[in-house]
Amino acid sequence: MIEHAPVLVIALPIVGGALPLLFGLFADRLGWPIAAVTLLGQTVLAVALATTVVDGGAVSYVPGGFVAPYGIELVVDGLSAVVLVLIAAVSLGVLAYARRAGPHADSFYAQYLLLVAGLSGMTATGDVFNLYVFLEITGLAAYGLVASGRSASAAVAALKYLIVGTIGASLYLLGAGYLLAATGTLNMADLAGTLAEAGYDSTLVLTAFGLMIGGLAVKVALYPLHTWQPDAYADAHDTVSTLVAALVSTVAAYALARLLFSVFTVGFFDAVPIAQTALLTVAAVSIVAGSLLAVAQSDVQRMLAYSSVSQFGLVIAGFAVGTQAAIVGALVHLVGHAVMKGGLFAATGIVERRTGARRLAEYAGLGERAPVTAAGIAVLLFAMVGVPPAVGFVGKWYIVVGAVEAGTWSLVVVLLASTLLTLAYFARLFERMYFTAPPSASTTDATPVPDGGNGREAVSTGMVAVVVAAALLAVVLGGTAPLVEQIVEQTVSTFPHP
Amino acid sequence: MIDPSLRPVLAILASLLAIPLIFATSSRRTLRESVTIAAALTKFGLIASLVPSVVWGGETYEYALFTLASGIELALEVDALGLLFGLLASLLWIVTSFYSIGYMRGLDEHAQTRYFASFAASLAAAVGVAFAANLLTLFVFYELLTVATYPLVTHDETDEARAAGRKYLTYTFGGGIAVLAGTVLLFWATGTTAFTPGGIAELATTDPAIARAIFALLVTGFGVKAALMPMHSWLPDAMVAPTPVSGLLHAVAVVKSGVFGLARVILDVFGPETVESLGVGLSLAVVATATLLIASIIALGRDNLKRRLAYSTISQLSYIVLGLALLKESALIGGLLHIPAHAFMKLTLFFCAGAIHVETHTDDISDMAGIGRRMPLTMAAFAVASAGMAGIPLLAGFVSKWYIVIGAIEGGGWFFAGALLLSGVLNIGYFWPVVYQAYFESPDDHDEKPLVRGIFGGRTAVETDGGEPVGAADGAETGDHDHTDDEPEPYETDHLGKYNEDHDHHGGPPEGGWTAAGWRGGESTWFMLGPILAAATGAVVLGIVPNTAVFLEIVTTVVDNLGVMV
Amino acid sequence: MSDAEQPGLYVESTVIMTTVRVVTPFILTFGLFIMFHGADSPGGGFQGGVIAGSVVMMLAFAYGIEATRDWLDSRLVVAIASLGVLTFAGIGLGSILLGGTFLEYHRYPIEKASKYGIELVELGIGGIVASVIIGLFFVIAAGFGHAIDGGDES
Amino acid sequence: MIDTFLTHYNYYAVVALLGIGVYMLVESSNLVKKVIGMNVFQTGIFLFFVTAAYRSGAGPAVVHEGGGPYVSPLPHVLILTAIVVGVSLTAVALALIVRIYAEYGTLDEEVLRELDHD
Repeated sequence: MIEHAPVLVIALPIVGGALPLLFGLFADRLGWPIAAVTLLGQTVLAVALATTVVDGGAVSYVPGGFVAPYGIELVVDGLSAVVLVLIAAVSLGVLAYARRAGPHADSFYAQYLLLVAGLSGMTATGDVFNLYVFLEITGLAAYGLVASGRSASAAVAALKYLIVGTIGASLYLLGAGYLLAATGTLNMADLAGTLAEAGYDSTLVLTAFGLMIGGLAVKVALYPLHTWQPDAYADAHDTVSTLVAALVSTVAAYALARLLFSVFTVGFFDAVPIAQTALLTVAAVSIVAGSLLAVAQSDVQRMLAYSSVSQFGLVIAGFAVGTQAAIVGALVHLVGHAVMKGGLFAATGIVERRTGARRLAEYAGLGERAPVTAAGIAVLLFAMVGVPPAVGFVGKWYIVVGAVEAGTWSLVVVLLASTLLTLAYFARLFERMYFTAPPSASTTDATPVPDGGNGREAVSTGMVAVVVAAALLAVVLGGTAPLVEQIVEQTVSTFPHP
Repeated sequence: MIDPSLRPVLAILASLLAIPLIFATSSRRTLRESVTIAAALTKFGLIASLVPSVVWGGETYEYALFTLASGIELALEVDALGLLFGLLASLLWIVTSFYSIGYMRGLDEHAQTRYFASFAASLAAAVGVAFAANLLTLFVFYELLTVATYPLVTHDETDEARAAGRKYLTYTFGGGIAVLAGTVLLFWATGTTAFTPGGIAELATTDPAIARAIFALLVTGFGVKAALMPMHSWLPDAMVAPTPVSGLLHAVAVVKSGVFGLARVILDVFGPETVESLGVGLSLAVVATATLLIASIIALGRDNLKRRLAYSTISQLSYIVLGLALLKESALIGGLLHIPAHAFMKLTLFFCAGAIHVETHTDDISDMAGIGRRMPLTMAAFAVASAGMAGIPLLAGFVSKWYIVIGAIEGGGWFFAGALLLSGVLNIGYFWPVVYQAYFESPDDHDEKPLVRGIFGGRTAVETDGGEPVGAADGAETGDHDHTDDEPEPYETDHLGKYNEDHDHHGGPPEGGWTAAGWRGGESTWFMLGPILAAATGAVVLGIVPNTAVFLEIVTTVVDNLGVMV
Repeated sequence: MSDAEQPGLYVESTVIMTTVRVVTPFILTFGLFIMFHGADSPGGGFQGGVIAGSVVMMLAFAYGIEATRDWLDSRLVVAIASLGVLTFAGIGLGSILLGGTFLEYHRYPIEKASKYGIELVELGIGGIVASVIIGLFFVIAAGFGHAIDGGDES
Repeated sequence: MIDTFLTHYNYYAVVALLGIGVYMLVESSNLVKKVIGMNVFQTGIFLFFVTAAYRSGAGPAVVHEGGGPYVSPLPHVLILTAIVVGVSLTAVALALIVRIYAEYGTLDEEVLRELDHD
């Protein structure tokens, strides 16, 4: 059965997504349990698949018996296995959060599972065009989810997200067209060989690279292509921003790496060094600009959103450097960031429910008003800054080691400075939570709401538990770096070298 | 008997596990304080039990926790150098814990639970720094120490405290980045970061330019916490923290972790020989010399007692750095011995400053004329410790400085020897007025100004209301205040606002002059006097019988382990 | 919100209504026609589904969204979508159960399994596409707040 | 010049469509026009694929007889899928626009931005 796992990780959430709608006709509120069962199964599948991959190398699957390159191939190697597990685990975690936080509509859970299916598809596919289809499935689900926010501005944010995201995906599709014109194939493994024959420095290939990477950079939200992201994160429902912030950009970044290593291959960078320099520059600019924009925000969720711009600069820089250590670092940071940013968005949701605070100034004295959540936020913040031994540090360590090995010194400086840049915006939040007196006489509700007490909106233990779990994971995940390193080492050796 | 190699782990856990207990007992003050004391005693016991086998038996114990990154384990190792720092920090934690109790009770501080918890966390990190087996592990605990001490610096929750906290984080994380960069480069160049007595062999053969870059990065990074100029300015600002924090952390744990890092870099990463051949020791020595002179001169012009002590700390830390940078055997012994010596003396001085603050709310030296009548024991301890600082024989400071000066002369560095002696004179210059005023002047006839107004850097005007916000805003004696509420809720009355009613009255002698207190402890509580006297006694013991006190022996072992000397 | 939605949004136009009324049956037939092809002739579920779905949207533009929503049983739309997904997944997973890979049609022990398999799948896909388009149109036009507050499931 | 235009007119059409699409996206502050621009942009891409499918001298993929220029079926299949995706996106976009109009009573981006800031 395990040999079918690559297709099952996509099919399972799709089937699961259909059930809430169907059962919704007969009974109420079945969405959550169905989604929970589906995602539990998904997690088991993903973990089993990852174990198989780690033990026995990459798994490829050809649905319908149409042999690649004619059929569509699904390939799961170490890199994708890690991301698959991440998708399943995080979506399961966020589901625990959604139980109380809602939205409770059955159609919400259908879209939720569709998003998981799209993300898993993006991760498992071995075909450039298929990647586009899953990219758009992911996009469609994400636009719908963002639009489910309570405020009307959510619809505006979703539309903005849709237009920018579609342009990004279209650019990617155009690039895929150039690849097809240059080589006549769309299968990733096939492309790696035929691209080398077509010549890496041919105009067609270069254009294809620019368009595809550019298109994915929109989805990753690198500066200056990030404009959709802060609105989408800040205006969406808390559950949605947690899920989207944790996974969507993450998987897009994975797809970018997949293109770099499996399609264009390291040989491309050797042949066209300017492409690498350009990508590194964009990543470095993203790190700095994202942080500076984050410092300027007064809304906490927007600050977190801009922080993502900066952190993904770090990830992409790691992938673009391309040495083994840097890839390990980028992957660790990808996983770590998903956990940390997801946890932070979940926490801001709890804070807003409990105290109504959205802006930085309103977070004053949170340490006493909601001690557990505040402590979770504090741990996540410092993990994000890169205080060892948390996962934020481990990822950065590997990326910096990789950058040093590659001799990209100016990048090393930016990477190191990113610690201080991150500190610049997160320290303000931390200080506000613990060392500023809460607004007392001026506001009407001066009485502090104790943790677990009845606040403005119900906050379940499960929601707080998600934040605490994220905080613990952020600290503990750093210890998995050797495992990730082993997986990447194994995977990198299978990357095509023309 | 617990396996010796497990003991460093347990020593860290001792204070780490105390944190949840401290939170759990937050509503019961006495119980919470006993938890702290118990943790401190356990920690010291565990570390002290390692002394015989490590120092006399020549053993080292290693314990690998888990692999952090490729080829690098998060590992603990107990060697003589680590033991020096670990023993010192844990011993003084006991003393400081008692003092903290007295201090926090005396001032009825808010958020005491957070205070004690952060304190325990800081100590866990400090001992981690001491027992780190490689540079990366050291870095991990070094950064954790920063995080753990941040709440202590910002404890007062005033604007000034927050500003100081921000500055502290910026400076130390900035330094952390330099350390990280240096560590990455080191790992890239040699493939290891493990501490090796006498230096990592591969470094000697590395491209000198890269080796120098690594050295510069590491020294800069650790230099921030060691308060080398020009990276010192966080330290005086951090004096807004409660005095026990300034005492233990900003005279012992935090700043010494920087110095300790430097020692590790010079002795166990590069090794004296490589440092010598790279020619980087001299530049470090020059920076240290400049720091110790300039800081002493600035100290002359500081009227706030804690700020003066802060600059004194900066100056004294540079003694240690200078001792390390000179690379001579005696200088190394002196430098390392100055770590405990300075710790005992400076702790005494800070405790005295704190006691004065708690009892009389006086922070400025110009207000302290005749205070010897009010606090005779405290000021006596203060006098002893300052004499030690200046290097008067029979006190701790003398022994260490003696070794450093010998080392300086051995190395032909008359310049450094001269600077050390000059600094000794300056030490007397800024400590003597305090002692003199306290005993031989009365509030009416004393000279209001400090010896020299700030002629170097810093603020030109002497801040009469000082850097310590509690004392600054508040001013009258303890009795004036309503101290019935145990822990004021910050959102009800912020810390500053609580005392705002008598804003214009500064600290200093009450209207009718200082009341005399006897020599039998009437001046304060024994919770505070005890630690003061204990620390002062330590300083004396180190000075009179350095060979009996274990520290000199540890230091000699460290230097012997280095093998071949330059 | 439905109060705010109505005025100004829908303008009754005889031209549009008449055109839609005439054209609709043909478009629906064409959609189904396309859907039933795909295995060995041009066509398929995606295209057919979109065409079939556009029928409802045309009705909505001609007669107003709320009116169309009331006319069309939302449960039908949902049922078609879910059943489409289940058809597709069922055929795919069925071949796994019969020992093949996902969607390996010729595992099924019937004549021309590939052709009928593909067309069944296309039909399923057509159903999904049509109803998802219709559903998305209605759901998002109303917003989830609507669905939650009113318990309106569509 | 004329020759290249005559032989490559389809590519000029692609570029024109892409350009018009992007221009509408950037310049128009009306959300509906933005969505139309998005559609035009996508159509340009579809045309590009279909055009690129023409291969002189290639053989047919399935049938092995006859001569003359054939068209690769693969891009057509891909584009059919892409068109479906495009239509779904348009459906979602229009649905969002309906909701935005119902909530704000305007489709002008500038006005929306001002409303959002209040």
